[in-house]
Amino acid sequence: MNIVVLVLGATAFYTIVGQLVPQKEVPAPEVIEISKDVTTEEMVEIGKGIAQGKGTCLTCHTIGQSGSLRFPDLDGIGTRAATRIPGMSAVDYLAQSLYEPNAYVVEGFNPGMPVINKPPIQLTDDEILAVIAFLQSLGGTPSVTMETKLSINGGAGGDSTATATAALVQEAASLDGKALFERYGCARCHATTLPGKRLDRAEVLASILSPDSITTLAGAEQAKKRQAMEQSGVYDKATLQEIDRIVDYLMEQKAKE
Amino acid sequence: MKNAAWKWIVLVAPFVMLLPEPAAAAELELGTDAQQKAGKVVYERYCSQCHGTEGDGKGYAASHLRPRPRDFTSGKFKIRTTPSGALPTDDDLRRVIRDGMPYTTMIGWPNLSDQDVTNVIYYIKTFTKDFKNRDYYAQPIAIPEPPPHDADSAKKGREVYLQMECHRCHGDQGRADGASAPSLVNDAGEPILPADLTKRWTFRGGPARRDIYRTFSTGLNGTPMPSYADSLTDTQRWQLVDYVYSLGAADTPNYAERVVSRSIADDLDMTKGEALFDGAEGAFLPLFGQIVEPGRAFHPNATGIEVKAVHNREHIAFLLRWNDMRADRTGENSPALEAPETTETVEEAASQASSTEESDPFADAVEPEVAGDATDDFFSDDGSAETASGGEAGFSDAVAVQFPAALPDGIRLPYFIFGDPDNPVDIWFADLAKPAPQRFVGRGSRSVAPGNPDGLEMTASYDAGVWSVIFKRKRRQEDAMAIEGGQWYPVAFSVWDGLSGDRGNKRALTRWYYIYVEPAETVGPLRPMAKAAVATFGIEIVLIALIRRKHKNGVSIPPTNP
Amino acid sequence: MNLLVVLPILVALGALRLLKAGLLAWMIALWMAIYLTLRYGFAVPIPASVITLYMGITTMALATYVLSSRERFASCSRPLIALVVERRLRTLLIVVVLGLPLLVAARIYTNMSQPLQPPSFARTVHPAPPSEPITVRGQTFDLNAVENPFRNLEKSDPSQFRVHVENGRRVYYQNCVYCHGDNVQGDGLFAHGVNPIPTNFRDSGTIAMLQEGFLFWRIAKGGPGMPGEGGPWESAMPAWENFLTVDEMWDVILFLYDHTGQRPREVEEHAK
Amino acid sequence: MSKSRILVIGVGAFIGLIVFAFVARQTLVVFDHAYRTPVEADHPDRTPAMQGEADSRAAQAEKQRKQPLAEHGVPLKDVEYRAFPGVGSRVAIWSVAQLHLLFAAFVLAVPIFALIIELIGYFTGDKRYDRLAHEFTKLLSVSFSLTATLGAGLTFMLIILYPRFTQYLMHVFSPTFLPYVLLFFLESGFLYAYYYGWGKFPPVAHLTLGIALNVVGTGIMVIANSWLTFMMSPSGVSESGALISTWQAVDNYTWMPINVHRFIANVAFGGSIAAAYAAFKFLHATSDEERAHYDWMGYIGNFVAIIAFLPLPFAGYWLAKEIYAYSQTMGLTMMGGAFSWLFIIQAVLIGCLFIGANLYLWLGMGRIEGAQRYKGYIKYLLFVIAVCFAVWATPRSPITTPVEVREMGGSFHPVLGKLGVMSAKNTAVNLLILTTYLSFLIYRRSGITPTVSWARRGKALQLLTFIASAGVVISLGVLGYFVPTTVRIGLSVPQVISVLAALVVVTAIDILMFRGAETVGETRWGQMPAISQYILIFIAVTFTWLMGLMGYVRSGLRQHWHVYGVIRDTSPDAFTPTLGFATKVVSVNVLLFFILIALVFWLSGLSSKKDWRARGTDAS
Repeated sequence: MNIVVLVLGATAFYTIVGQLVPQKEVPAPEVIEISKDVTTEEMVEIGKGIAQGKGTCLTCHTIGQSGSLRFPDLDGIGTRAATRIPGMSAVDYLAQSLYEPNAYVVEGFNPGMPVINKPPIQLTDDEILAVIAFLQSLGGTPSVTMETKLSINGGAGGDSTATATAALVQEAASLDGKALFERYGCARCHATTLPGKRLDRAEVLASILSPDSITTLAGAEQAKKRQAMEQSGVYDKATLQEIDRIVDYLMEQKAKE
Repeated sequence: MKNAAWKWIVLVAPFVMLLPEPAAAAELELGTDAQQKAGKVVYERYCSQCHGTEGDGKGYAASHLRPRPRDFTSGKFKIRTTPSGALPTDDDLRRVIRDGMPYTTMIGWPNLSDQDVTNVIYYIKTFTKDFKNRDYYAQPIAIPEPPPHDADSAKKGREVYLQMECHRCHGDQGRADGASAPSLVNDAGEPILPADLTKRWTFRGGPARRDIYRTFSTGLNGTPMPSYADSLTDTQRWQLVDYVYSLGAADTPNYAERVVSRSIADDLDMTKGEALFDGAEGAFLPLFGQIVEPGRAFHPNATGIEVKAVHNREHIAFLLRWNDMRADRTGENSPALEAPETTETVEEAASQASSTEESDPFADAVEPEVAGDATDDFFSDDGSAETASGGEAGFSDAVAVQFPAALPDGIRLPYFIFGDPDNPVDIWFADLAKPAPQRFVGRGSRSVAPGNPDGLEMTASYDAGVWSVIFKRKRRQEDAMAIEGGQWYPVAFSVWDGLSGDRGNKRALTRWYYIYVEPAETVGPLRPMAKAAVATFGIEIVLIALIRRKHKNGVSIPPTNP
Repeated sequence: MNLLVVLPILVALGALRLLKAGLLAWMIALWMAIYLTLRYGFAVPIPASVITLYMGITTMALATYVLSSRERFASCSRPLIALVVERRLRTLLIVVVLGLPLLVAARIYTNMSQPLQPPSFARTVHPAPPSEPITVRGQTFDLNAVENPFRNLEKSDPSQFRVHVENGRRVYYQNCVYCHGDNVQGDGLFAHGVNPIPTNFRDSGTIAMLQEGFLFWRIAKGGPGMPGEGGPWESAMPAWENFLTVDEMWDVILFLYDHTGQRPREVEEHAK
Repeated sequence: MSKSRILVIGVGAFIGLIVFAFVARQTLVVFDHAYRTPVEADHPDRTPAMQGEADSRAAQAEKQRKQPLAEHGVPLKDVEYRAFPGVGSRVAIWSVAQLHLLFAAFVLAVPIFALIIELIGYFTGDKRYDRLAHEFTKLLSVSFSLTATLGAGLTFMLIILYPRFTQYLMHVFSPTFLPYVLLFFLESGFLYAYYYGWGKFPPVAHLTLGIALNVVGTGIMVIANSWLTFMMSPSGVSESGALISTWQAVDNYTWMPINVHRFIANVAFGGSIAAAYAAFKFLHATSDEERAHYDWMGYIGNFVAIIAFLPLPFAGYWLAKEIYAYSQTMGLTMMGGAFSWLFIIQAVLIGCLFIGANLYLWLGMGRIEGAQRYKGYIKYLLFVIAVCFAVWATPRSPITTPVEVREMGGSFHPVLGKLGVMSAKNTAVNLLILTTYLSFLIYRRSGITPTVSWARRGKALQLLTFIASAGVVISLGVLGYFVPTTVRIGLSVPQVISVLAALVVVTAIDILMFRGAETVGETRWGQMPAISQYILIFIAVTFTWLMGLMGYVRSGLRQHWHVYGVIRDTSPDAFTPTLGFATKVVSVNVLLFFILIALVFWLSGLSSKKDWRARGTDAS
């Protein structure tokens, strides 16, 4: 009888100890679908989720800690990445450290990071792009998109990089100012003939890049217009060259007058 | 100046004649040269940045301070124990230096040594010739022990209050909303605010009944607040004190740390007004000027906002109350409006810095405005007369409740000033010139965009100096963070005062607070208490029974040696 | 360690020693002494969960000691059995039997009626600055190596140094005074409205412990520039790069050290 | 006034004052606080467990919907999982596997154990040992069949519940099954021959039989270990899981450490169960002679358990090191991720084991005359053990309320935070081992006095060794706070070496020193307080529980993988459950094991009972 009580008591005691510690279930990682048309900002968000969860990056890496760390801190990696290996771009460096983690080990640390696109972590190439976007956002500005082709990705698709880039350039080059004007939705608000009448080329360019700089409006109206410009997304999508071409097109309209 | 001095002589003369010469005053305690010199060192180190090296109240900080730093050359001191118009005693000065004045940048200097304070007082006295003139001295007024405070006395005080026309400045309910309040100026022509009598803790002279009595008996020199030593009897003054005292709830603001939304079963009927919130715990939260982002407000009029919240299964409602000098129901307001840049904009600072390198940095880089300048205005920093008067061309009063757009999954909240690009905030906005509420999505103070106001309801009323705004929303709504019972949610508030030209970033605001939404059903303590007690009792009884059975025949001690 | 708590406990234990107290008394006294030390004896309170753990271990260790020989067990159990069995101790027994459940119930009551506490999160007081260079108004600064460009004037050109300090004073009283206060003690006009509270520069645990580069970083980037680990991020510290020039920020740093009479921490030499 | 009066008054006043303060405070608090509603969420978060349940319900519904199609039977290869009714597949497999492993451990341990004792008996000529070894072997036959039954159950359940995974494992390990079965066959042959041949063979032949039995048993364990270590750290297969080399699959990263770890742990486990058996018998013994025998048996069992237990942490280090070497991810999941709190529970268990083992030794001193002179040391030993225990169990970032966080100014306590790190914990564990060994030394010499001329110097040397070892451990522990991580991790090795060296040196000196020692006090076997026997049972329960828990860690580390990185767990149970849930399952398994082991004890006890007919004649 006493023995039964003792056995029950001891097991109960250990069970209670087990209930006193923090209780956390760890879900199995879900498959994350990333469509090709997400923006870089959305990629940062997705990448952040992956880094915290499925990618298990933050089990080892810290963000913004110092002291005696076991793994390099990720804060500021967005800018630091470009300086690690001379001649290697930030994106390529980050890709290398995910696909071939032991190729370059930061001084003072031990190698030991798993290859991220292999099991058990096994992120897909798309997920890794998102993680790179997130890493770039730590202290820098993300530049990758879902279309970015990595020069290092575990051997896959190495050859297609050059051709794909060329195709992109070609496509952008093929659009003239008018097409771009429409593509970025300028025509939704602006009449094509208006700005060229009053402003010179530099002023037109300035008023696109910095809507507040040249305006007759003030107060709330000015703010509304500026926000409309900001929310049109043109700053996110268009390159400077493209904006230049739009201005060219607008100046042509003036010349036609 | 001459004129004013003459006035004082007339005012002070009776006292000087009536009262015996105080020994201290007779000595003209101006200190030795060495003491004044030592005082000068302390003064220039700790005081001159606001009060100016010349003691003229035009130090570095002066331009954005309301009230302005004291101009020692004028010889007028507000907080004194001496009769109206007279100079303060050394102790009066010492008290202000030591304790400071609440709700001004004069915080108080408890760390200075007694010697330093004395020296500084001697040095301050050199700024005006008045201290050398025995005629301006007067015996301090004796402040008696306060008589017992009672409701009847306060009631009589109310009559005195109306009779003396205090309400013309301080408002009917003491909320500083009197008809002439916005146009008050001090002797130097600078605008000045009447005290909000419901907030005793902001009284510059202190919140105690003796402090209030002192103000009535001495007046505040240089301000429109007169002395009532002649016009009211001692009893009447105490009655007035009691009335003023009854207007405020406490000597301290008792700022809350959190808001608790009360769970009720009934419908949230907005027509019930404030009665809807009976029984809900009021949280009084401090407001401070938005001085973080460009378009800064250095001296917002509202210093606190009272928040109450209730909810039922479907809806949640907030009651927001704050004191406002004047209801501005015309014009417009919006968190997206551009607020005027203050002088320390990047551009100006840059030009200042470049001038620093070339020339003398001591050169007055501050705005060259002069105190007493006609364009100076309490309510605005941009100096435009148009905004100060409010009205058609100006801005209306407004209030906003701010939530995160989505419940943060980590511990990082959106930036407290209208969110940040990664973590937007949901802003419920009431432009009090408009009948309907608005919603905005904030992604940073310069990136506030209109949102969908569907589902948000609002009523507002202004009564005797206080705005009451009620917001109501569904607890679960597709495009907003769901508000569930038993949870904490971050919340923040903003108040725009149209009279001060507040708009956009220029406003008073709170940091993030947390609101707790009470669950519909709660567990009482009795059942678990009873359970535990009974269980303990049971175990005891079993143990006792076991031990007794084993030791039936008295204490049979286990053998010490086997 | 809180000596006000620890010393009386030691004194009481010493008294027990002098009185040659019985084993049971010793065990109870030790248990309580350890509990009181853990609960109140530390300047920074120990979390309740850890106290529970330690008290569990203490209980186990004391029980082990009592059980470790027959004599010890007997000397502990004798008074307890006497309490239960002996007639003359009946009143005491009733008091204990009724008192214990009441105490337990009261404990539950207090546990359940803790006032509502809003969630709060740990604050890193001096978060580590970013290790890569920061960009302020178009200039790049490596925070590990940056030095105040005007600091050397202190020796080389004292009068020019005073000029910079004075300019820093102007900057401080035009910008910082609202929160950090006229006495640079973090008690400015708006301080009561913000959380975390503004830094008290007179506290020797603040600027005296930091390099000027750290101050520059905090001033230039403010609350929004707080790194991931540097929470809470509600800090109302503005990013002063929006308002001040680089030189003004360095000047105000000079002023802060000058005004409080403290010296900045030197930049450590990097071992190569 | 008498002295006792003063004492009562003094102590009473002190305790009374404290009690009064406590009651007063509690009363004040009760009357001060208006009751406020406790903070309770009225809607729980959607946890993975709920998600899993919802998923399996959805799967059921889906199955129902598709029922008409499935009527003709689903081909085996299309089925990935089948559900176990009630508790679910995972818990069912978990319980059966754990019971199987516990019995297997017992079955493997007892022969090792019996062989050692038999050898001692053979060399010393002490008949008691022979009797003891025989009695242990009695427990074997029933346990053996139970182990086999559970093993068969486990296999069937794996095939039924996890067909795809089982198929894969069988594919990879197909060449190992035949040797396994053959070894099993040999095992049963040797085992029954060893048991039934007791006293029938010449001693050397019987001993050889015992050695063969152990070799075969260990072989079985080693083969089975390869399967489960492959699941954890697969090798010898391609990324997609195709088999490259069966031998590499067997010889994976964690195979050898697990073999060693399990071998040692089995000895310790067997010892503790044998001790528990002896304790059970002791408590039910009727004669002094019986009591003396079972007291001695319990002592030997416990002695073997503790001696085997001391090097176990080092084997554990090795295993953990190999896990890190195989996959950093897995290593960090273990020590820093989802399982980090489990090691706090482990610390509690091992702390209890150490305290229990020491307490048993101290109580044992009660039955030795002349042990009185060492009693005073107990409190110091206990103090060191308690402090080390507390340090070891200190969490790095404790559970805190928001108020406490604000008071601490961060999630680490400024003082306790320093105790939560590896440097402190390694130091604590090593000191625990040293102290326990010291306890044992004291016990050992309590009844004897050395006669050799250099006894004083020998004792001084032993003490010096202890102090030196403790000094090395502590100073390296302190050093750990000041060196970079890469160096710090390496520091545990010299710590361990210094402790092991100290144990060896001290033991060597002790053996030499007490050769021909003079006996000052007789050990009176059977004169043990009953409480000591309960402690033996407590140790056995703790040990079993610890094995269950560590088995869960080893298995749970794979998280959502059947074979780590190769075959994903896509069942609704793919999530890692909470530690609270795991401890509940472990507790149930431990209770089941003890019910079954009680059955084993009862069955093996039957043979020694009097014949039914004989009893019948007695009665008449």
